[in-house]
Amino acid sequence: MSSIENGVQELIARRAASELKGPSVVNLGIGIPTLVAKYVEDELIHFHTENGLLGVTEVEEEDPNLVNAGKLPVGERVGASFFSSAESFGMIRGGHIDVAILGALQVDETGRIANWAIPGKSIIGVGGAMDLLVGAKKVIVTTSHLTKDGNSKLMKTCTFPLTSTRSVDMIITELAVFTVVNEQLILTELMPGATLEQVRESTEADFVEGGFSS
Amino acid sequence: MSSIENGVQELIARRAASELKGPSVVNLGIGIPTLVAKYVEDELIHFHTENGLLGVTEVEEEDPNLVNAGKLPVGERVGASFFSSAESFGMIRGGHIDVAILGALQVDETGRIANWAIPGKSIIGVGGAMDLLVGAKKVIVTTSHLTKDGNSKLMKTCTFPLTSTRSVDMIITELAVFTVVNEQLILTELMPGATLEQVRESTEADFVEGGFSS
Amino acid sequence: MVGGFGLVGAPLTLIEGLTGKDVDGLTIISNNLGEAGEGLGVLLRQRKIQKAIGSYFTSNREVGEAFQRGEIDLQLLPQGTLAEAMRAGGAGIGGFYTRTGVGTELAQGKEIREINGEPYVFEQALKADVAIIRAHKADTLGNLIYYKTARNFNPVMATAADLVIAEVDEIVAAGELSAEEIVTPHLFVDRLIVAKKILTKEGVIHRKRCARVDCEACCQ
Amino acid sequence: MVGGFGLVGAPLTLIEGLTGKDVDGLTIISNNLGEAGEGLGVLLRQRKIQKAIGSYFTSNREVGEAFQRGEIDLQLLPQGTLAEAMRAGGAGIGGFYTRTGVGTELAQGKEIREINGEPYVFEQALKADVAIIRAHKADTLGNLIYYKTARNFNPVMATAADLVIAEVDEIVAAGELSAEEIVTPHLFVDRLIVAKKILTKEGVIHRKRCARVDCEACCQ
Repeated sequence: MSSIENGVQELIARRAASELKGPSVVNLGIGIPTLVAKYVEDELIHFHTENGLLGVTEVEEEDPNLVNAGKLPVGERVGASFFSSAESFGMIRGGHIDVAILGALQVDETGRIANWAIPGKSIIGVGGAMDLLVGAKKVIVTTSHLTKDGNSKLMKTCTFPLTSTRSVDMIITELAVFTVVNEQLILTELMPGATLEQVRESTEADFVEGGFSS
Repeated sequence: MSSIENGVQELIARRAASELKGPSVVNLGIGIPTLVAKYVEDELIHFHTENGLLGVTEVEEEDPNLVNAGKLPVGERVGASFFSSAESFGMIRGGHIDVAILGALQVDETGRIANWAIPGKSIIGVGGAMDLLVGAKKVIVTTSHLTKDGNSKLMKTCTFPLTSTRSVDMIITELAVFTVVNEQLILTELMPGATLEQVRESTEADFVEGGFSS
Repeated sequence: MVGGFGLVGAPLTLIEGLTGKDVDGLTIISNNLGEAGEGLGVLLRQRKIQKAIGSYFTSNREVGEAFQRGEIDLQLLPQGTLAEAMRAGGAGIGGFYTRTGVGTELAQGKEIREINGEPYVFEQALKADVAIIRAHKADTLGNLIYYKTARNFNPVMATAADLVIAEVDEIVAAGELSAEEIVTPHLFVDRLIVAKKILTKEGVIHRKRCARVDCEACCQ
Repeated sequence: MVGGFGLVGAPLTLIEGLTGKDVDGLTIISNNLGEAGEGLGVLLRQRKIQKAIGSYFTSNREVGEAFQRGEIDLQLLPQGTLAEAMRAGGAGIGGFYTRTGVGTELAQGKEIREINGEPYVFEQALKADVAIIRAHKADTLGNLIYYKTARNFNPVMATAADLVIAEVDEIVAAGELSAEEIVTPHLFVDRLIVAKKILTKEGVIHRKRCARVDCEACCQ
């Protein structure tokens, strides 16, 4: 990964972190979402990972049997607890997770996302994404604004299979922050260095320009 | 309770105990079934109580928070474990209990029982009986042969509401032991002091006289 | 929802608090309604309970009497179905199929479905606005562990209500409960109080001090 | 059923045993099929697996390749639905309704039912003939406790198979595990072995001796 890509990811992760307020329980997906944790200092924010841990923290001493959902080594904070996958998804589906931060391959203009399958490739993995989308009280998507080919990930309609019929609540890219209200994307913020023109050019989806600050 | 009644109950409980072989997990109902435990010496027999304990044993020091399903104080044996009601009934419904020993108000001639409600009285309690009947691999009924009014509890048809459509496997009274095969009662044993005549007179249900010993 | 199997594992202090409150028309989801004049039995006498959902009201004879006088609605479920319905409610399951109760009066009017050749009855999930539960120890984050058979319905109720208030013997520092032994992770728990009314061999008693060595700090 | 989340909490010794056995046409229920050439990935290469039911086969790229060559059937479930289906199987629940997956390709052909105004999809319970699982310690009765996130699917699989074989780091005397901390009560467990193949920071290694002080007694 180039250091520019890296910088973009850290920028997005930092912005997502600032969205979190304690007390809350937050589940972080694989990729950019995982980076969010290091920008959070509020002790009232607890990280949940669906493979069975509430109280994820940065790894101190690597333990092959202490990992997050991305199978990366993590640590456990004071007051953490372990539980089975069945209990963990009971927490997710049952509405006990305040915020899920997820990656996406595509977002449509109603705020629905596709993040688990690509047509033409065998569909062989879904993981916990569908559960998080139906269960988490608030869903934040963190993603690069464009694909590697330079196409907008914020599209009129997803061409990849949807992960859920539920619209997410917020989309954070390196260019902008959108909130989703009544299945409509509202541009609420330009990211540092980004211009409105740039966002308009890079976004296929229709969006409303909210009263945003840049 | 008179000492005769008492003696009858102990007789039935002792006979039921002799039916148990380890390794097995046994759930004991309220009343006569509770008495069964004290006649069991096989350490490979573990008693389960649906309020959340595997490894019930006789009470040593009374603890108000260590009780069986009849809310009577019990003890916990070495290697016991505690769990919630949801987990406990998962064990029962899921087929993890080898034997349930239950009381009955009535048994019909196909071996189905009624033990939770009396017509004309408000139906306000069922407890775990229905779960045990669908879930336990083997169900043994222990009951006095006659009601207090001298009527047979082993009837052609139950007049009280059924607890389950499942036939039990064995019925033990102070007069006889019946096994239930293909929804038919088979008299397999006379209890000490009982005669075939007595059993015939005291049993309204049709039964087959098996090759029994007395 | 109110935890406990009879009085064992019932949040007696919180129930007492409720008896002193000006509330009525309550729907109570609990295995029993306490005993006559004890635990939820007090709320029953106060006629604050409009409806009760449980499995074994027989343990308080006054429930049947109130039911016959038309003072209370009762919904009876097999005990395993009651526990499972709460678990479903807490785990985001809308409903489930169980063989328990099929062919009995308790399945009347309910949907029957054949699965792998066996009949099952459909049961809906149960949720509550508030659960009051009893645990043994809490840490300051709200993680809970239980004591022996006082566990019963408490952990599952902790998952199935919008507001969960736990009454405990002792509140310890975060980290004092092992991460492997915590039964109810803190995300389920909203409020904690220390028990003042407890079940003993001699019956239900009030205690002025709680079980903590530094009791003064927590109980005035 | 085979426990584990990837290789974490997978019963590597038992899986290795299976790779040496003359079996084929296996249906494997497991979150993943290990990694390429590790864990269940070895069974895949041996073409012993006819069908796999899981949620995330992406962690082993050879699964997709085998699928495209038509060598293996795959049934994909959302991870929570997979876990819940096993729990249902173990708890005597025939099937359940979840909102997860509604409106997506994974709900195609499945029954949708409205409950309290929300659409839910029906999912059937999962059971297995055999479950091989990984735990941390067992006592001589077969009670189990787990280690950190190596717990994952293991406790729920322990409930959902006719024969349950657990691979553990250590077997201790009954009574050494606290009655309150046992996660899998012994009634679920049929056989125990001590792990010889374990996951370390350096990858999967064989160890000659197990973790017991009196290792000679248990490992030849």
